[in-house]
Amino acid sequence: MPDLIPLVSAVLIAAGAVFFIAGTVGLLRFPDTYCRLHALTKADGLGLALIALGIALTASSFGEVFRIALIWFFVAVASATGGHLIATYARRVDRAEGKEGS
Amino acid sequence: MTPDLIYGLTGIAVFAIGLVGALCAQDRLRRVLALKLCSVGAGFVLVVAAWRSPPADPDPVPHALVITGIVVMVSATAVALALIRRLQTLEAEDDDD
Amino acid sequence: MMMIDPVILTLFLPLFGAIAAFVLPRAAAWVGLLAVLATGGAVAALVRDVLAAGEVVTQLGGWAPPLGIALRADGLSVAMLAMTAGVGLLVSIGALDSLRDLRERQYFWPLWLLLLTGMNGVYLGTDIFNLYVMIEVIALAAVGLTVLSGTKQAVRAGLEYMYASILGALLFLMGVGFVYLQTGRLDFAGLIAAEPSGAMSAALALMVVGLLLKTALFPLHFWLPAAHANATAPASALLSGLVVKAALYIFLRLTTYMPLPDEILVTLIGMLGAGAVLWGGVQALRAERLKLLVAWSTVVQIGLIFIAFARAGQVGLSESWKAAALLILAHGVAKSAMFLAAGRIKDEIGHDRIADLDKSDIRPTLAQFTFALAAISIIGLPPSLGFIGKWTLMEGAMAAGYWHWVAVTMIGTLMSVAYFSRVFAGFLRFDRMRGELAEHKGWALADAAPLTLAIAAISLGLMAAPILSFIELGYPFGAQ
Amino acid sequence: MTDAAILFDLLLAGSVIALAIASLTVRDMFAAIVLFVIFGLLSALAWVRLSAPDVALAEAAIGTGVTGALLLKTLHHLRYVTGKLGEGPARGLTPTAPVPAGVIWANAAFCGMITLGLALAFLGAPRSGPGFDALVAEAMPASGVDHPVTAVLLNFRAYDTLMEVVVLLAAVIAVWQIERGLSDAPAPALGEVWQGFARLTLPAIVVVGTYLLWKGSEAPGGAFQGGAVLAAVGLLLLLSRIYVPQPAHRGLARWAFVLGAGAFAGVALLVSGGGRVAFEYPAEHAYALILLIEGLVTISIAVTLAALFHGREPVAAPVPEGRNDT
Repeated sequence: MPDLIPLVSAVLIAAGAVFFIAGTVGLLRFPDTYCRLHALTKADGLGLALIALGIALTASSFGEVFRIALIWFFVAVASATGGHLIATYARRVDRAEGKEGS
Repeated sequence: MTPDLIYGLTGIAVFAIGLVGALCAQDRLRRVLALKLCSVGAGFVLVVAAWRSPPADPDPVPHALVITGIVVMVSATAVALALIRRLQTLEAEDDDD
Repeated sequence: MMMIDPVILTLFLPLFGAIAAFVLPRAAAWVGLLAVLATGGAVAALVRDVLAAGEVVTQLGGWAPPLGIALRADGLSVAMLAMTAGVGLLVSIGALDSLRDLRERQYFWPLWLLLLTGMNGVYLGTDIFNLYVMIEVIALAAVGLTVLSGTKQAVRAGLEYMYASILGALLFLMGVGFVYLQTGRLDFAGLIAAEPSGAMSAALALMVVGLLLKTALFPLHFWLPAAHANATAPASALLSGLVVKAALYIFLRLTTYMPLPDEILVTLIGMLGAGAVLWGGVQALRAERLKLLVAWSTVVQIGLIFIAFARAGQVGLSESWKAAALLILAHGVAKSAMFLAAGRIKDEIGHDRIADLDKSDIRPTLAQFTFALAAISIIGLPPSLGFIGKWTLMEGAMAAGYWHWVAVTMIGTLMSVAYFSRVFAGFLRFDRMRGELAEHKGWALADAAPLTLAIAAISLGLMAAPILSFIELGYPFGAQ
Repeated sequence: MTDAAILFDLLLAGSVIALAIASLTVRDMFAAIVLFVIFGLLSALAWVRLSAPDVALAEAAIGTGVTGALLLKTLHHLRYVTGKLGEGPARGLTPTAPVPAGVIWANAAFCGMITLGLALAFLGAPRSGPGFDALVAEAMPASGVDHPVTAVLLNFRAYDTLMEVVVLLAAVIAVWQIERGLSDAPAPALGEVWQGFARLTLPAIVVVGTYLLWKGSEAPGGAFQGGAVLAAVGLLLLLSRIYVPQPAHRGLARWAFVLGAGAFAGVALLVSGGGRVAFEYPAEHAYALILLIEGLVTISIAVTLAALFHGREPVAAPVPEGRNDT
């Protein structure tokens, strides 16, 4: 059992990294702001959650787990808010420039 | 190859990039950015100078100096930006007249 | 009341004054004047101590350098402190009267007192990182003072000044980094003890270029004329008379503690000084506004100070710093008088276009007289302090056989006679104004301050010998 | 393991340099600021690698966070006064004359030579050379705190730190003076999601800031990092319009600005006497005094940084320029 924990943790972190890479590719390759935002927030939210979980498994105390959870929570809230703000702004600019808002 | 070598040269490079920007940039905001890059470059050099190969602890004095430098730089940046805002407003008012 | 070290008071009184002047905006002027007076008292006590002991060293926090920071007062630093306090006090008195706008009054005092804190800190400092922080205090307060009038020209000049200040300070900071890299310490004693090496040369180069940018030596002077010419009169007097001297003083200290590695560099600095004298002279001849002319004359005078520094080459440095110090003191007193007088002239006749100085129906005679007196010291006519400074410069250059420095100084002097004559011609020609002369607004406190300063600039020349022996007290550069 | 770490260092160093270049060359000013923020965060990461967590915290919070906010606010204001508020990319907001490519290359060559000289000097200097290590280790027991960086900042080199607080004070006075009477750009409409976010995170930020301050005596953190985090509270309050500065609050704000410098200098003076010099805290009270100073300085820093972000002095609405006061 103790041998399993590092392995699981490594797999989780690797999976998280894959999501980050996917998000980054999406950010670079998708055509407009909204799609990019979608790729970024979705992939990063999940990627960070997986990495946080992976690290939490190796944590030595409950306090550390709690702090990792807090970090994940606040990053999630912040990225959701940031995504919302960027989307609102992008739509306003699009409308100002006469394009169809999506 | 040790971290201090890598980051020391990085710091000098960043300082030089900032220097080019400060001398060549025309946009007022970008000149502030360039100066800020210079200060980060100087910070790199001090932090690198404080570094000792682990497990030895780094020298704390340069760390304190860089923190001071960061606070001083944000003060200077704030004043420069206030001047930019004021100047731009004055110029815009003149254009309206 | 226990006795507090006057070194500490010299630093803390203006700081507390600035705080009080900022939180009590209505009483700012009186609080400020009181703080400047009290600082003058502390400096006087320091003069007494230095006369008695030669040097006064205070280790802050009881931590000895290199870990802690020590403050050191010797003849040179106390002379600078005394010049700053004296000029500052008179400019303050003048400012009581000439700053009528409430906004200007309210912000002038805290900024000026912070500037005083910073300058006193520079003159007492013995730690190069601390000097970096101090020049930033000076820079921010000085930029605030530059843009006090809030006009577009002033703000634009202030922004250029800010860029130059930040860049100069950052170059200096990078130099500090290299000093630490090589020696592992930051105090002056560490600089003196350091062996020459690549890192130390790089450090010296960075710090010197940073300081030259801050003190506006040609060709790094580009920010100075506009900044000094567009500030309000008391601010111009402080900026031109005092602020550029702080960086000059650090330059003087550093280059004596860390000798320039090559004779060629000393000559190069002298050449830059010569460039400043010639280029600044040409620009002053072309200037259309009085305050701009005075600002260009500051560029010239800074060049002259660097010529004094380089007058006898590397071997002569142990004596040359005295000539530079004399010129620094002389210029500080005379230039602040001149800027205040120029400000009064502008106030009274409503403009400062040199070509129209004689077309006004108001004759601000006292301010014109003050301007002329100050010009005597700046040009360097006997018996002014400026004359003694130039004389010491040329004497040393002749003794060392460097006739080219004598020639440049002579040319600079002739040019200064020429450009100040443009102003005097405007003062003296009455025939262009046919009508009745109007009464000028009468005497004011703002006239008395520059007049006192101008008289001081001339009469201090008579006291040149005691001043010279005073600045050598405590062996500022260890030469016994 | 070492090789992997070195590889990471090289990658990080490369990205830092690339971001520095990109933030100066990208045409859209908004993008430049964003790139600069990423640059700052990666630099902070590099400093963590160099075992300088205090510096990394300060750079992330102040050098990058607050500076980034200041830059973005200025960009917003410039767009407002030039009438380009609703437009997309922000280019050429300030008047520019084209720089001849020759000048740029000459400058770049000049700076390249400087870099080469500096790099050679750096390579020639002793690395891991002499330092304050031994002196600090020797003096630590008498400093009153357990964290060396805090001991240096608040005790051994407290004079520098006092002057640093004075620099902040000078900055806020200068900014108030410069921007007095300047009209404000309309605040961007941030929407309800933002409001909820602000309400949710405010208490957390207060806790984190206080924690950083408190922890500073024994671990990385301290007055400047804590103050910067608390300043974020001010930024949130200002941005979400929960707090709008009023002319009547100016007196209080002035006191808050000077609190840090005044208290610091006051304590430094008060402990002197009886054979002690300024800044020489009596050993038995050193911890308490340092904590007191740090606490007050933190408040000052937080308020000052928030005020630097807000900019102009709040004066009674439309007054004739520069005439009216209080």
